[in-house]
Amino acid sequence: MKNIFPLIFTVVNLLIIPLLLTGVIRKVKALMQNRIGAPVLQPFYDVAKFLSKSETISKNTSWVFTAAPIIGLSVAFLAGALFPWSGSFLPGKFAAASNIFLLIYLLALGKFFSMLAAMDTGSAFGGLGASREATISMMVEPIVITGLGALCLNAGTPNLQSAFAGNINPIIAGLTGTALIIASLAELSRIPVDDPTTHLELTMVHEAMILENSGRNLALIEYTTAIRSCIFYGLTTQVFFHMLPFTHSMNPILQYAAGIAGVLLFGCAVAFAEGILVKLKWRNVPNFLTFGTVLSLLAALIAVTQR
Amino acid sequence: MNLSQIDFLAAAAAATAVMMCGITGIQTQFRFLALQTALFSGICLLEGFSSHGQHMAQFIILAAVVLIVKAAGIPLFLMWAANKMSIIRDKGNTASPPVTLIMAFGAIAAGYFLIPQFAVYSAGNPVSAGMAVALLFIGMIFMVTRRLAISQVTGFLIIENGIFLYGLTQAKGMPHLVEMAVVFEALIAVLIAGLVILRINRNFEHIDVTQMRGLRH
Amino acid sequence: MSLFNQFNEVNEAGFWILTAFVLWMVVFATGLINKKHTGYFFPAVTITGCLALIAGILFSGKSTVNILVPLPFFLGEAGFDFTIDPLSKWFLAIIAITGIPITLFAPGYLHHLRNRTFPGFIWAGFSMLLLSMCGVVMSSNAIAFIVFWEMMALSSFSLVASDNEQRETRRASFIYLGATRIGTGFLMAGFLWAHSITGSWSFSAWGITGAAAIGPSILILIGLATKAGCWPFHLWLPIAHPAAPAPVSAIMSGVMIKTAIYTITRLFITGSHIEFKWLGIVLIVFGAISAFWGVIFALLQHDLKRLLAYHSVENIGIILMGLGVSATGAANNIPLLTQMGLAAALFHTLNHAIFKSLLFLGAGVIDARTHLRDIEKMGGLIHKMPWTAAAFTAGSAAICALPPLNGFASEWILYQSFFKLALNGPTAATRLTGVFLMAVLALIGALAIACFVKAVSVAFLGLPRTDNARRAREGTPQMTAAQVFLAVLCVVSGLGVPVLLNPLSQITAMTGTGSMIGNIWTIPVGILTIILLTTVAAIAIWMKKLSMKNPVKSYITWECGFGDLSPKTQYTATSFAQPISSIFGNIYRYALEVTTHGRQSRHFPETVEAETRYEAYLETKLYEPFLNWIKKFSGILLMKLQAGSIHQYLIYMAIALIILIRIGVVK
Amino acid sequence: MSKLAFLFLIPVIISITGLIPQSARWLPKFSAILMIFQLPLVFGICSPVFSGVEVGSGDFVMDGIGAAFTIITTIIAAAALIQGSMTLPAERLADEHKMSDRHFCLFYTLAGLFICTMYAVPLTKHLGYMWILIEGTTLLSAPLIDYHRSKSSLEATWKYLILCSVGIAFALFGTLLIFASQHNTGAANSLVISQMLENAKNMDPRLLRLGFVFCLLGYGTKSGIFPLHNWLPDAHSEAPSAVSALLSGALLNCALVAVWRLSQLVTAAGQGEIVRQLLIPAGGITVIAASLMLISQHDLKRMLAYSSVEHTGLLTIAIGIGSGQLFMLHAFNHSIVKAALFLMAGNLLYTNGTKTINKLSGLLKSKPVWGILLAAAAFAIAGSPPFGTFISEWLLLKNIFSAGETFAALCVLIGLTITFIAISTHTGRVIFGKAQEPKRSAPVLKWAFVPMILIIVSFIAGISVNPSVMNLLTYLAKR
Repeated sequence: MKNIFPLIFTVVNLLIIPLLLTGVIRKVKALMQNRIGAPVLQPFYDVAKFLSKSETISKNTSWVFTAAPIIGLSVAFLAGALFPWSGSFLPGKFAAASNIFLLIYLLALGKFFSMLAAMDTGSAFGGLGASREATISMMVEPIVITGLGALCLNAGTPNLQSAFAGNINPIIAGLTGTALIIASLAELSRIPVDDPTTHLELTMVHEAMILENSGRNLALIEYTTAIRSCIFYGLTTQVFFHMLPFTHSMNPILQYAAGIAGVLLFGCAVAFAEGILVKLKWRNVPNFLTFGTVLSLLAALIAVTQR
Repeated sequence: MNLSQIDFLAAAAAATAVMMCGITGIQTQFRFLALQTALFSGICLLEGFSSHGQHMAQFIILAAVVLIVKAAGIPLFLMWAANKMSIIRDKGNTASPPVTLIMAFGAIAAGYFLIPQFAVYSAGNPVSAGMAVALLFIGMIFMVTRRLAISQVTGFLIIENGIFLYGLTQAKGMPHLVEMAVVFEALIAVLIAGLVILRINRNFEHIDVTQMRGLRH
Repeated sequence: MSLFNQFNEVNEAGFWILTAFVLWMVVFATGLINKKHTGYFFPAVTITGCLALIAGILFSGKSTVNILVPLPFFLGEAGFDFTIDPLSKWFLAIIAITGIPITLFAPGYLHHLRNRTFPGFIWAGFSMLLLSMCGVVMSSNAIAFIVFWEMMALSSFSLVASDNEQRETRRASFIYLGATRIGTGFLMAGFLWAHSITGSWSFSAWGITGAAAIGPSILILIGLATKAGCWPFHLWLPIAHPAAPAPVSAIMSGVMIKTAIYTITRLFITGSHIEFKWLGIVLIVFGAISAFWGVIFALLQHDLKRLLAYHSVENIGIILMGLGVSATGAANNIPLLTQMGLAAALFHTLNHAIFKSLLFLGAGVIDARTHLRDIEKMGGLIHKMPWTAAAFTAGSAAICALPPLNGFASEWILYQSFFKLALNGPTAATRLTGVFLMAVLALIGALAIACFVKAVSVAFLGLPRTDNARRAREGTPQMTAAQVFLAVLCVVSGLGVPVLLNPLSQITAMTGTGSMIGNIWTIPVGILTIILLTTVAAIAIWMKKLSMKNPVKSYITWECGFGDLSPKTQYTATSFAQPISSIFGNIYRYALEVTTHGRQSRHFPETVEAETRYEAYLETKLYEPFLNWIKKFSGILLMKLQAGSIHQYLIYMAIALIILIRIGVVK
Repeated sequence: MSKLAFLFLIPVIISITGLIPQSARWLPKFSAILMIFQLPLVFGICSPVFSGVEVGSGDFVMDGIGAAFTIITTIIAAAALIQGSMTLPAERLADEHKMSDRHFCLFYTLAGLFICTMYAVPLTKHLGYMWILIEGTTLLSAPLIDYHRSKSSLEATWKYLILCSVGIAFALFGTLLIFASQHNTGAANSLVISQMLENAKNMDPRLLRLGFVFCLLGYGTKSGIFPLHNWLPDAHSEAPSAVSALLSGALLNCALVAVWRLSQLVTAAGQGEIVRQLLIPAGGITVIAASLMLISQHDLKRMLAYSSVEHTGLLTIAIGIGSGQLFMLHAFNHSIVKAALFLMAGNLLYTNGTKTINKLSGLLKSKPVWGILLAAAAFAIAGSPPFGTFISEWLLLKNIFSAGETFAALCVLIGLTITFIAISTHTGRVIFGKAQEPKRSAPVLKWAFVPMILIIVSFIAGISVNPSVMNLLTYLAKR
């Protein structure tokens, strides 16, 4: 029973929180811009509407185009279930699977197919988006690996669950957390790297990739994106929690609640930041991400000297 | 003093070689060559006398063979060949005859002063040895500075003479069979070389080796 | 009779392996004689040989088999002595299981070369290559090793040169031969040096430690790095592999270059025959540079096979990183680290052999059916050759280390060993190296994904860009079967890690501390895969159901209202790689050149051409000038010395005389 | 003389038959058949040596080295004349300027005598005779080089004649010096090696060394040590291929045998270090220079000639480190492969009418058998396994290394690498590429037979150099 509970909790989380997060972000952003904005639950309505619509697919596409959103969602689901982004701990065998290296490559699996799908239509936009996506992920993955690696090094295990179960050096946690923020902004196509709301083709990354998708496909993709946001924000939140020495000794239920609240708060923070920041020039993105790299390397340096 | 007579003859032979370096006329060269070789047959006889009659007969035979084959036969053959190709002069290649002359003199000097230091055994005869090696050098100089194929044969013969001189004066007790064979070898070499020169003259219409540079790299 | 008796003493394993040798020799001889034969004789016998090899491996169990080939076969000071221990068996297995599908694939591919090559010769070279690779990984002494090593080089050279009417192929084959021979030269020097220290030709007797080991080690390592295609000796690899017929590229890239990995393992890691203090760091540094270099140059390529060849450089780098970690562990007495690094490297060797052969075979099908190697001219092939496309995508996913395929499995173990290094390294610098390696591997992984997304999508997806691509069709059933077989192997070896750890732990036990890697694989990959597949199936069924209600409409790609798109408007491979390429532009002087044509070209150009160029400094600034210098020097030497003047020659004689007298007589 | 005289029987018969111009039609076949019989005959004569009995007496004695080189010379001569029996008449028929019967038969006369002198060189134990015989080989082979009577062959002949004669003259001077060096020994001066060895310790070291230097220069010219090798590429490339095979496969060895004999003598006299000091660097420099010169070759036969220079360097080093067994082994391996290559080159020259590498291509397409043979032979000469040269080069390298001659070892290693690349690239250009229209047709299999046999022998030598072979060679070298 004790083992089942976290599982149920995770599944529920994955069904509700991601779209809620999207709604919160939109709402906060709207408020920042002095608009009332759509209701917080609007993303749920959107997805439901997309699912009920018929879809139009380019005649140039192959099975890759149809399969990619499904694979992407499944992978995101799996990753979301395996990693302690909400503070929930998986039981037994699965605990071993919350390995940082698996995380990176699971997310990469989804990305691989989404990039293929983008190229499948033969549209130049898809190619443009995929190319930029590949570029960004090339810069993001080392940040994430090094940052989380430093964290795990401090805890002495490559397993995130075990790492989050104990104490972590607050300096490392702070540095890693900041690096993860930078990485997540790029990875999730947020300002200042990409503007998710714009549809100006020359500047967009993620939106360009999914330009051809409509209806059900689009629903799956929107949902996938939301889950990925949750995973990133959740992990970042957990890292920051570990700056505070008392969090890991809290009541588990309280931990979960704090984790979920953290994710949503994080969403608000991102939305707030998006309200005041502007998008970077594409060419300046590498410079921006270098900050992340350096921060995570600093964390790693401290971690290796601490051992 | 037999020894000094040998030295004298050796020096005279070397002197003829030096003179040859300055001579451009082909026929005159051959005459000098004949003279030089004749001097060797004289040396050969003197050696025979100095050996106190032990191998007298052998020395006399060797002297005769040298005189007939090398001093008479070879130059005559070469003269005939040169006549046949109507060759009169060899003006030299890189160094002009006067320069060659001075070089040849240098070779003599080097032979005289340097060679006794390491090419002679204790009881040896330093002057003849020096002259022999000097002939070797002069022969090389001659070959390098002359233009015509036939002059190279002449140079080769000077070298051969130098070696012969060394053999006579220093390598005492050398089997005469070997010396004889060497003489005949020289004859055959010159015959073959002469034939080849004749064929070169026919094919190339000259025997200027500086222009025979088709085979390279 | 005595010969027979001596062979009789060899056990069953030896018998089967010798059977394989004999079968391949039969193919070799027959191929030379019957050069135009295209029937099933050659592939059948070659595959039987591979099967016999597998039988030999299976029969040998855990024991170490020694085969001493009887007199009069001998090599001067050492015989053809073979030792088949777990390490050899691992590599023999790689040869056999990649050999089978490649052999199956070859007849279909060779058919399209039939007018330009003699199939018999290719089969002869191929079987000799298999044989000599087996010989290399079984030889127990240096002379036999070098003999097989050179035979391997020669047979692969003959294969690279098989389509020798093409000028490019000839050039490539010569470059390959030269490079491999230079490598052998270094290797020979190293072996001779090691011999002069130890006085023995037998590898097992080579125990060199301390400062004495540095010289031979460096020479041997340079020699091996050349064969492996490690930076900066990788030059030949992207030239030779594209020139070879696809099955040959597959076996060369998949297996042959790994013999160098075998040798490093044999000489430096298992049993520590040669102990060399800086080995770990050397391997790590060169491995990391190779891996990065390979993948970044792969991104720049449009030639599919060249791209794959550069990925071999990358993967060799990854393997070397593993070996480097292993050596570091050995040097610092951390047995678990030694074993993990070694296991990761060897496992990745196997995996790379599988997916790289698969990818080369895919390139081969395309080449055979469309006569294209430039991906910029392909496109839309997935509709014409669905099997190839699927298998190629699977191979790409594997090489990008995407779970649950085999590339992920080995890279994961590698990551674990890096983490272990970062955790338990003796000094902070070593530990930081561990972290750094994780970052490098992550970067390489992401770059590989970029590169393979480019390759797969430009080649297979979208619209066909040329008529050749439009006329493509699927390969023969055997070709498809070979690819599917390898694709299945990718999955099987990705999921079957616990099983594969058995032979690996036998090898790691050779490092002397007993095997410790039994339970390093902690991810329940089987269950996770099942969950993933179930989810995919569930969503797919749900989607299907929804589409019953609202059917899918098919329409043209969105074109901003201009009407149907032309294939020309698709994103090209160059454009795809441009953002990343320009980030690393300093390494190879990357430049985009735009030329416009037309009278008023500035405002109303008739045509606009954009072309990217790059200049690989290593080649243009180091190798080329050096080679040119040698050529020039040789020319001058010949021109001046051998000028045809007899006078000059006579002067040499005089000079030689003076020098000889100076050295020999005057003191 | 005794049994040794039988060695010369068949070559003399060939040369006497050559004096009859009417024999032109059947002489080639006749000589080929005779040379086939010569093989067992020579083995028969040599066999006592292998069990430790020296054959012959007086100045001509067959010892271990003598036996080995007699056999090598026989194999090469047989190969050359058998192949010649096919190619030479065909060439003569195809030639526009018809060669007279007399000229054609003269070739056989000279070839027979040439073979005789080459037999005699390793047998003689007398330095004087040795010199005479080596000069004899020069004089007899010079007309053979001029067989085609073209301008270039004439030029090559002249250079060969002059350079070798001058070189050999120096060797004579050296011989005299060595002779003179015995003056203080008390015993009678002698040129017989066995007698000289007895009182070698008392020889005048300075004269002996000087003598050795001159002899090395002389015989080195004949064997093609850099920078005295200049005649070699010219002569080898212009001679008919059968003669090239003889020159490269047998003649170079003869001169080196002379160097070997002298080095034994000098070592016995306690001046062994001069052998090392001179021969090892000379060999090393020869190897590296030859390899560098090999890079920019554009003529197939010249390339082979430079490769001979390189192998001369290797053999010189083998002599320098005093390893008679490797000297024999490598000479054997080099000779058979080089002969095969020259014979193949001759075939190509006949069918394609050129030996320029750029103009030859696609041999593998047009004549696969020749292509494979040429490739195998090229790899063999470049020292790659599984051919004999690899083993002998490897053992040689090992011995250089263990002798502590790092410079030479380095030279050899680099040289071998460059040579391999150069030779295989040049040969590759001939073998690969588009097939060329042949100028003349030739029976492919028949003409490939002799080279094939030679390469198979080389292959067998490559995989079966077992301890008993090495023991036998060591035993022979000691005798």
